[in-house]
Amino acid sequence: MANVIAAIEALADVIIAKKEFLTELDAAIGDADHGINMARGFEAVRAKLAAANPEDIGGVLKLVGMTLISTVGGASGPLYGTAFMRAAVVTQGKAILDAATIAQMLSAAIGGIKDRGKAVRGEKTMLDALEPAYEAFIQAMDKGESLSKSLQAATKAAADGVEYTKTIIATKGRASYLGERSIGHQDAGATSTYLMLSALTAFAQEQSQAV
Amino acid sequence: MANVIAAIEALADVIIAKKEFLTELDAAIGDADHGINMARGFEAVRAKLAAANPEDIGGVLKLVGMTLISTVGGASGPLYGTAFMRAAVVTQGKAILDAATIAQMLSAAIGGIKDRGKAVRGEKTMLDALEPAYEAFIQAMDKGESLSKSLQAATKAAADGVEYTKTIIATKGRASYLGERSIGHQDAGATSTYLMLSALTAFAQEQSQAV
Amino acid sequence: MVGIVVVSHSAKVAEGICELAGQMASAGQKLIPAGGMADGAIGTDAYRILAAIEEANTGDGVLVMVDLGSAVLSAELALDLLDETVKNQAAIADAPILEGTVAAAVAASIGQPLVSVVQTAEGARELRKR
Amino acid sequence: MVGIVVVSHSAKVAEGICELAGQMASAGQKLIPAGGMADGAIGTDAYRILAAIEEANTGDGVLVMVDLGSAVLSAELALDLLDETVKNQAAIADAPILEGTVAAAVAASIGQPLVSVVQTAEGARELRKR
Ligand SMILES: Nc1ncnc2c1ncn2[C@@H]1O[C@H](COP(=O)(O)OP(=O)(O)O)[C@@H](O)[C@H]1O
Ligand SMILES: Nc1ncnc2c1ncn2[C@@H]1O[C@H](COP(=O)(O)OP(=O)(O)O)[C@@H](O)[C@H]1O
Ligand SMILES: [Mg+2]
Ligand SMILES: [Mg+2]
Ligand SMILES: [Mg+2]
Ligand SMILES: [Mg+2]
Repeated sequence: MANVIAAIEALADVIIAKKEFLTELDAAIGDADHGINMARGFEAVRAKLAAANPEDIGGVLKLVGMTLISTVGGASGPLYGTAFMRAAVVTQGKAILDAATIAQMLSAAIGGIKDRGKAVRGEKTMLDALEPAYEAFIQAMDKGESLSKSLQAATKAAADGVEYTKTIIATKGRASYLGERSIGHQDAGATSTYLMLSALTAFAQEQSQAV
Repeated sequence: MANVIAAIEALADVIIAKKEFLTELDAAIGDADHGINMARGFEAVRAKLAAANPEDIGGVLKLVGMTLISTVGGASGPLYGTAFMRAAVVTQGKAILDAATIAQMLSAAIGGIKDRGKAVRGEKTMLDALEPAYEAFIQAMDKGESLSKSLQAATKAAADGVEYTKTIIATKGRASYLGERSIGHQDAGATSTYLMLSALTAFAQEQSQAV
Repeated sequence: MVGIVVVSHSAKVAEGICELAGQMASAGQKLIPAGGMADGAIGTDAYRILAAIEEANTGDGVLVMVDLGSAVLSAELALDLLDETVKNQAAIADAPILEGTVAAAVAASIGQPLVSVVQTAEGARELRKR
Repeated sequence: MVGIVVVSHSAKVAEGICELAGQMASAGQKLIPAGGMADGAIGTDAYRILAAIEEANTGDGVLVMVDLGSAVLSAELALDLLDETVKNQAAIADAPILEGTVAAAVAASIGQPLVSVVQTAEGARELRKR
């Protein structure tokens, strides 16, 4: 359990560290709050985790999801909130975060985001980072790569996804108000997804080296 | 000038006295504020008139119109405000309120209300009291009736107009939200128009008896 | 009477709309604002919306009015978090938040059922202003 | 940049909408609330609207957003009370007040002319919420 909580703390660290960057990205084509929203959410997550004692990974992720839902405030609140809640369902009763579990979590998270936001890939959202990341992760796993390497591949795919969001028009969320003018800017939500994946990857790497 | 100011004060008196009644009428098919609105407006008119020194009838009426515009708050504010402002235009430079002037004022007021509110007779508004009142006034004058008698005829027609509003559907203003359910209720604005005309009539009668 | 919940990113907006609609509504009409975050920040919070829906429901169902895109996401999430029974009695209107709430408050106040209240709210899109 | 005036019967609503739209707007965007009466009562006041229009106008014209019927009357009266030049540069949108203001603020912020900003506001009627 401890390492799952530590992983979540790693996500919180990067989001809080990149608060201003994420807000600036959102300022260009949205309402200048994505970093503020996400940092508020993860500050609350930190506080909740410190106070609670979840029994399994599902418990940790449910706490994260519920906390994000009630503290983030923007579209990313119900979206990431639903993602973590769905990931919680597939990790109920689990205590160890192995590659197969991570794959299930990512898949459940994507399903949650799609159900909630009704977006598909190519609409300039977090899905443009998360879906390719999931696919790269699965592919690497299938090739027999280590968890750490597979996460690296996922993070790389997410980074490419963020780049890709610069080239497309936003058709979901606030950036869609700008229509064609949203081209040239990277999506804030895709960026926060990438940042969380990269933090998870770095965390997994440390863990694997420590072992 | 003094008697024009006194006439306005008579209007203020009746509106303030009937504040609750007018509000109740508006509660049934509107937002329960017509009496509050009008009383606030005429309280302000009283205060303004006490402080100002208008040079002619036009000056008095302009002051009334401007004050109603900035203090009434409901639809009746711009409507009665415009009515008084238009009546002010036709009484510029005048100091005596004779029958011909009153006819012009009423006509200008009706024009103002129609321009502002884009309503016609039969839509369950103040026009359903004011227009028949004007017509009855003209008719009585044409028959050679006294000013006082002509005003009585106008007030009677306004009262009938108020009754008529009970039988029709509101198609302008907030009561139009109720559609057919507005039938059976008298219009608050038509009622305040009637009340002002009746106060003016009573005032004219007193004046004529005093002379 | 159908209860009404007004979900806005701004607490001021949600409260103000409830005040305006309340002027047109009967005394018992539930008009519950669910605006902003618990700490006063701009945003929407599905749990606050959920609580507002429960507060607004007197058994005849609840109309949920929303302002901008992400309020819809939070409102839909709130419905998903609700008991199945309450969830089936709640509807999110695809309607302009202020104009729809005022029109819906009138409809709800005269005892219209949820379907009609939703229709009235959504019909407010067609109200012309000039 | 086209300035925007938000006329509501409720001061809270007008302020809240300006805050929400301000999040989506560039720093220099004028978003002037004209809500409620001078004494805080619910209502609209043509002179307050007039002052707001003058404050919002930086030379590129002003979009006036209104909530309910009587706000339209007050806004139109305000236009009639304005200088002919300013009057010709101001337009009242037939649009949902919150949704239209947010969309118009984005359009105004990117330098669209008044006609386009009005169109954007009025087009907000077609924005679907779900
Ligand atoms: N319908 C949607 N589906 C998926 N992701 C979305 C959707 N709408 C918005 N997003 C994501 O949410 C991000 C914005 O989050 P945030 O700024 O916190 O919320 P808001 O836009 O409400 O202010 C966007 O950059 C985008 O990635
Ligand atoms: N477009 C209109 N034209 C003429 N009179 C109108 C119009 N709209 C409303 N009215 C009148 O205004 C009265 C309501 O005034 P009031 O209650 O003070 O304003 P509000 O309806 O804005 O609360 C109605 O009873 C009706 O007589
Ligand atoms: Mg944002
Ligand atoms: Mg936001
Ligand atoms: Mg009223
Ligand atoms: Mg009113």
